[in-house]
Amino acid sequence: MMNFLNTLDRRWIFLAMALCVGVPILVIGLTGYTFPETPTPLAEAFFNEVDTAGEAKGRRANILVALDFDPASAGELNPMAVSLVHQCAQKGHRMYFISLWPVGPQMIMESVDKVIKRHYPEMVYGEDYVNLGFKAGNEQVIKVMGIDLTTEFRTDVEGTTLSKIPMMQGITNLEDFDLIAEISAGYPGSKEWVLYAATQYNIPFVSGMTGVQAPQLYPYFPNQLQGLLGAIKGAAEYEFLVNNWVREDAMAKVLEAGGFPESKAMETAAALASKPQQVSTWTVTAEASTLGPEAKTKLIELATAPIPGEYLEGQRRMGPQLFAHLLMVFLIILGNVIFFAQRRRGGGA
Amino acid sequence: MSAVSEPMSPRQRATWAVILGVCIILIVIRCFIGEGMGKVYVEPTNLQFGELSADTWKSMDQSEFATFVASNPDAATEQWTQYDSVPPSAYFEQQQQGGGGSIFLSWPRTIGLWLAAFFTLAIYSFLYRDNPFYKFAESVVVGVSAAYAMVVGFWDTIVPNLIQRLLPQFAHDHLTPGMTLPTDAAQFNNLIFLLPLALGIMLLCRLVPKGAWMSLWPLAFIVGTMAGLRIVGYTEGDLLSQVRDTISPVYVPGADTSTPFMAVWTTIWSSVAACLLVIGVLCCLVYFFFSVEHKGAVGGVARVGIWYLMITFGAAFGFTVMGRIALLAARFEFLFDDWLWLIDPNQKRALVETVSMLMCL
Amino acid sequence: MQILTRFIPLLITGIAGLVMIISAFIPYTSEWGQKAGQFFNILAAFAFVLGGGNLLKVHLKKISDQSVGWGYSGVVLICFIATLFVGLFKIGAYPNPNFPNVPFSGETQGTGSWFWWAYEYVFKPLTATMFSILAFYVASAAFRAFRAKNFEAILLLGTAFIILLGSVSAGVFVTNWIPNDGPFGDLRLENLRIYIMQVFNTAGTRAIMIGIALGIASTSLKIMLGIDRSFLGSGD
Amino acid sequence: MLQMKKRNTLPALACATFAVLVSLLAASVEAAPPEPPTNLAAIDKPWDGGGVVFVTWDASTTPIDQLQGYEILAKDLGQTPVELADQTAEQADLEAKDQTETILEGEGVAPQEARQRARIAEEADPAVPVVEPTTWQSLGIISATETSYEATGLEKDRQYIFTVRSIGSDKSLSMMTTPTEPVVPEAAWFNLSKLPLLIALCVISFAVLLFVVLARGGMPMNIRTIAGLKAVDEAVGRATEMGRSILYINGIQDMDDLQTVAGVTVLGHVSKTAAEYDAKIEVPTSRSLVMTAARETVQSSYFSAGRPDAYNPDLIYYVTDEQFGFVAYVSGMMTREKPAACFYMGSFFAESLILAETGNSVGAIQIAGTANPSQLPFFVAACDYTLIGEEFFAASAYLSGQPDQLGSLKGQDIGKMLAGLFIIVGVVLATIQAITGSSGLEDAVNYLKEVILGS
Repeated sequence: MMNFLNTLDRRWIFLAMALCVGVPILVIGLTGYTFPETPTPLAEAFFNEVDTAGEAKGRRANILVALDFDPASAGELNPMAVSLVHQCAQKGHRMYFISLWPVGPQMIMESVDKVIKRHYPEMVYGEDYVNLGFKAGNEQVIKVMGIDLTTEFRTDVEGTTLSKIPMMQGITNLEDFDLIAEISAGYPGSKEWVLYAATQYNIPFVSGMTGVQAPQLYPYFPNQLQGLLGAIKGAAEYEFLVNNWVREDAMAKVLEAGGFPESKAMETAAALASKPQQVSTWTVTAEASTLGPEAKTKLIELATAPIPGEYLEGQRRMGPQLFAHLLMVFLIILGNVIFFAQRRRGGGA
Repeated sequence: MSAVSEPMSPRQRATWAVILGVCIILIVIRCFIGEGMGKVYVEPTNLQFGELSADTWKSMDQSEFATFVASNPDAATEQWTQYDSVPPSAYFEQQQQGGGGSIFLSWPRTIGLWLAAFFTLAIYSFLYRDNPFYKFAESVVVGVSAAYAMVVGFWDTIVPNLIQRLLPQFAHDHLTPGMTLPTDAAQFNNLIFLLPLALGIMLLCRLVPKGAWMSLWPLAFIVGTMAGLRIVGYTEGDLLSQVRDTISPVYVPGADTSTPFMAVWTTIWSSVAACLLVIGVLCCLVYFFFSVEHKGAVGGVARVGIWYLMITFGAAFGFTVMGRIALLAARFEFLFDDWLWLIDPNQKRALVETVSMLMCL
Repeated sequence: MQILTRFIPLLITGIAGLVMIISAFIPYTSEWGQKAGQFFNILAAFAFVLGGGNLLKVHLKKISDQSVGWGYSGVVLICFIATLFVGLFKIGAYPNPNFPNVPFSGETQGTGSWFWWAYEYVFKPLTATMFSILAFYVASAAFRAFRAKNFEAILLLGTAFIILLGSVSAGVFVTNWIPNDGPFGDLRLENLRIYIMQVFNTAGTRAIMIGIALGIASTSLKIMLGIDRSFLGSGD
Repeated sequence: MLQMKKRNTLPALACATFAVLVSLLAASVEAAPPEPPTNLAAIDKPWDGGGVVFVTWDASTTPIDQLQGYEILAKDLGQTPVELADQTAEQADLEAKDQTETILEGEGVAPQEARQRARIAEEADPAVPVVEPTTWQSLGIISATETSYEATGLEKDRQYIFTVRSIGSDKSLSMMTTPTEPVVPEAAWFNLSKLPLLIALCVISFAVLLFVVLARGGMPMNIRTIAGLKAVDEAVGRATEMGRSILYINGIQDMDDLQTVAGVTVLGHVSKTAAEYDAKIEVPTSRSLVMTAARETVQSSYFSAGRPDAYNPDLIYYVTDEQFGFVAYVSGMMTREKPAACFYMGSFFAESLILAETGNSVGAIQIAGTANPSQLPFFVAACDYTLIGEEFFAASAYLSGQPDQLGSLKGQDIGKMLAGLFIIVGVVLATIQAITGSSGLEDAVNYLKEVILGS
């Protein structure tokens, strides 16, 4: 055995790598099943910040969503953008999309199409979300928006004057937003928003970014940057949090409609969402007796319905990553085991 | 693992043959079930243009174009058909609704897709060993990419930088009609671009045996200007700025002041980090010293420098792995999704999902 | 001949370099550096002709010699000439919609053109696949090179190990038991990873960059002064 | 504001009218827009690279606690000559390219490819220019305690007028002050802010030249051993013994990259050794200019080794400019010809590991040298010897063994000592400042960082 390992042909390593990447893609693609993520505090902070936005002021939150990236980094960042819009849409936040990158509007359109148009068709453009498009000028744009938003953005992306857009009433500058959420692929991006918006005006700020950028932004957490998602890993964690919460929230709404008090509904929904396969048995217990049959089927449907593919992009991409990384770790260990075994034998001889 | 791959034992070779055989069988089976695989569908769009006035064209729809032609029989017109790829689900939907739509199977693109899949597999076959498929793929990529570089160099560099400047009227009329014609004064300034033209021609003298020496002049020009540019750029951008960034206090008050213990603890932790950073930069600089042999005290410091470098390299290695895996995953997704139609993460073929389920069984 | 092949090129190198340095400090000439960059791009484009000529020569020779694998040289030539033809003449490319009467006004790589086809179905899959082969080599390099032969090697493999584990959920799982807010929160793998990047990686990279800047400065000087002139074929 | 009124008018119904009056008075004072600043002046900044104007004014009469700050605005009066517009577009283009490079560098794609991708991405959705040059443009907002502003980023041959307005703490805007006289932010003949850079350059050049001259004068130059370079002869010797070829890759960048030039220099020495040993050396290049330079170098090496007949220019050839096309060719060639020694000297990107792993699989001795920090880990992991960063640039001097070349290495050491000295002094000053909080030291540290090392 040792002899085989010692002269191990590297083709076997290649095969192992191909299997570690290929099989998860295939299995995840066929079954739609993804690996649960363990969210890190940074991702949790991001989620909570979006979740509680506007609560302090007791109003529907206004979220400035800045998507500053291009197709080259969309693989890493698109899942973040989609989950962000997903969370905001389910929570009922108002979304104001902007971009400091020329190709940003395309990215905005993609997220809006994937989430709002497909899953939240009841949301109205101009009342629930608005696309203000791209503005040239990098950090200058941020500086000016701090004092008066309308000098930079006179119209939305379709050319409608801002004053004619209902949700723009009462929005004059950055301080009127409850949260700035940004997804960034470089300059201008997270750093500029931190320096010129978050620090200057003390507005809560969360950001998702590429792996290359992340180490430079860690020092700003948690004072100037309240939440951070780094690379595809961060995207997958956040996506996982959002998907779980969305299911829970939808269940809680059904329970509340079925006569459960609010706190009880949320508690039960959390318990049910964590064990979706037990929902059907739960519906026949005494606890659920107040619920009507429609609510019960709705609950079971919510628990068992697969999560749409576009909400799993990040976690899907993490599957091959996980196995490939484990393979690498295993290979490093194996290499050293062989090395030491050989040395011992060499020493004995 | 031996450095050179030794000839495989017959048993190992047999294992590989079985693996290959299973893959081929699976692909063949895949070809004959469901809606097939690896097809590209396109939808044609007719585009019509009419010349309203000199050099002003307008894109028109079918009816507008008909009226335009009828009312201006002498006006110049252009029309062509553009084909855009559509997801297969659009085609299936069209067929389900009784067919007759405009979406159809595009043979050039379907062949292209299969070719792309073939090339992908051919390159991967190199991992097993060199073989005719890889040699073929290698020859194709060399030929195509050399020509690709030339074409892009011509249209993106020679045309805008040279032809537009030296022959603006010609470029405007035939190549890039969107450009603004320069004023006379600007055109005079553009004459400086005769210099690279002359140097370029001298460079080509290399092709003539007797003129080889002439190509040294443009070479000297390039290396000289770039040496001048880089010495300033690197001194300013790397040397001074990196020294400047390193200058920061090694006493850093901690961020967490929730309890006195944590305040002291985080202060120590972050101050140590700042210290380690400065020490690291200095030790690595000592490692790069050429005047002194790495012996004694200098050797010790240089050794610490090597430790830092090793940690740097290990970290960079680990950090890059993530991106490389993603690249491989992207190629596999191409094979499984676009070519084999096994998985459908982006809902491009919603109707044939059953096939993949079947395969799964 | 000595003057034409040695003296003048060295003079050109020295003067061109000096002019570029001076222009960096004199605002009126600050655009010269940019111009030099453009000149270089033009020269590089001319050099393609040289490269193409060399490519033709090498492969035609292989074919005429009928040396081993000359058939593949034929493939190279056919692919090269075909791509060059469809690209330079924009075969199948639609004109720019604003100027439909100028056939050459369209995008070289516009969807539907032959050049686009070659890019999309040949060039892109081939180069992307070649790039992705790295994932395999990363694994075999890790297996072979990361062995604890000495302390330096232990640092190298230990760091790579931490970074690799820290970037997937399995690694987070390993050190999950350490409270994040407590005094040892920074020892959690995912945090340790950041610490390594911020401290050690930054220190190493900075020193490397300072050294490189000095190396470039001294090499440039040697080139401009003619001390190092091997690129002109007069090395020793 | 709104809350305040509510709070004050309700008790007013019951309480004394005095309170109402006061509150109304306070409200009316706040509601009025703040006073604009006065005495506005703008002068072109002297001794600069152009494009900078100093704007000064006297503070607004509105109390400082009711001001959020001042907004500075500028209007461009210059015409738009075609040429100028051209230049700006070019500049923007260059900046965009730089930006893409920095982003994609971490991903291992060579800059040309990165640009190509960026171009394709941009073509998909071209940016719409949104500049309206004839209107007032906001340059920025600064704190109310300031009474001057340095306007940067202007075009140096255009005319500008400036104005300032105060912004109240409730975001109300004052009138704009009377605009200044037109100012042209001209460039001086020397950019004084670059003086520290010039001094730094002079110091380094002086140090290098000094040692070059000293070395020529006969001063002995002792240079430490560099492990990778010792192995060069060994590698060439082994290739000769085994009767196999030597492969030399000069990076994948063009001659505009000094790493390529340094690689060509090293090639000169390697090929000279190869000529002496009578070993075959093969140099596929990814740029035809590099091919040109490499042929000159190798030819002269064979001449000086006394073997001009053995020189075969066909072994130095161009493959393709494209990064991965080149790699596909070289790795195929390696497995077929099984070179005994591989040298990778120059600028490399993601292909570094593909080359090094393939070379390893055919059992070649591998020596690499590069100054691309992101690729060093892969060479260190997969090659027998790696020249790290500056060592690579030192290699040509070291291999030549000429005293004046070795002298230049001593000059570089002086540069490193100065860099280390600045770091130590700066860090000590900054640390004492951080502990004591002394403002004098803060100024000293800032002067060191922003002026001496700033440029």
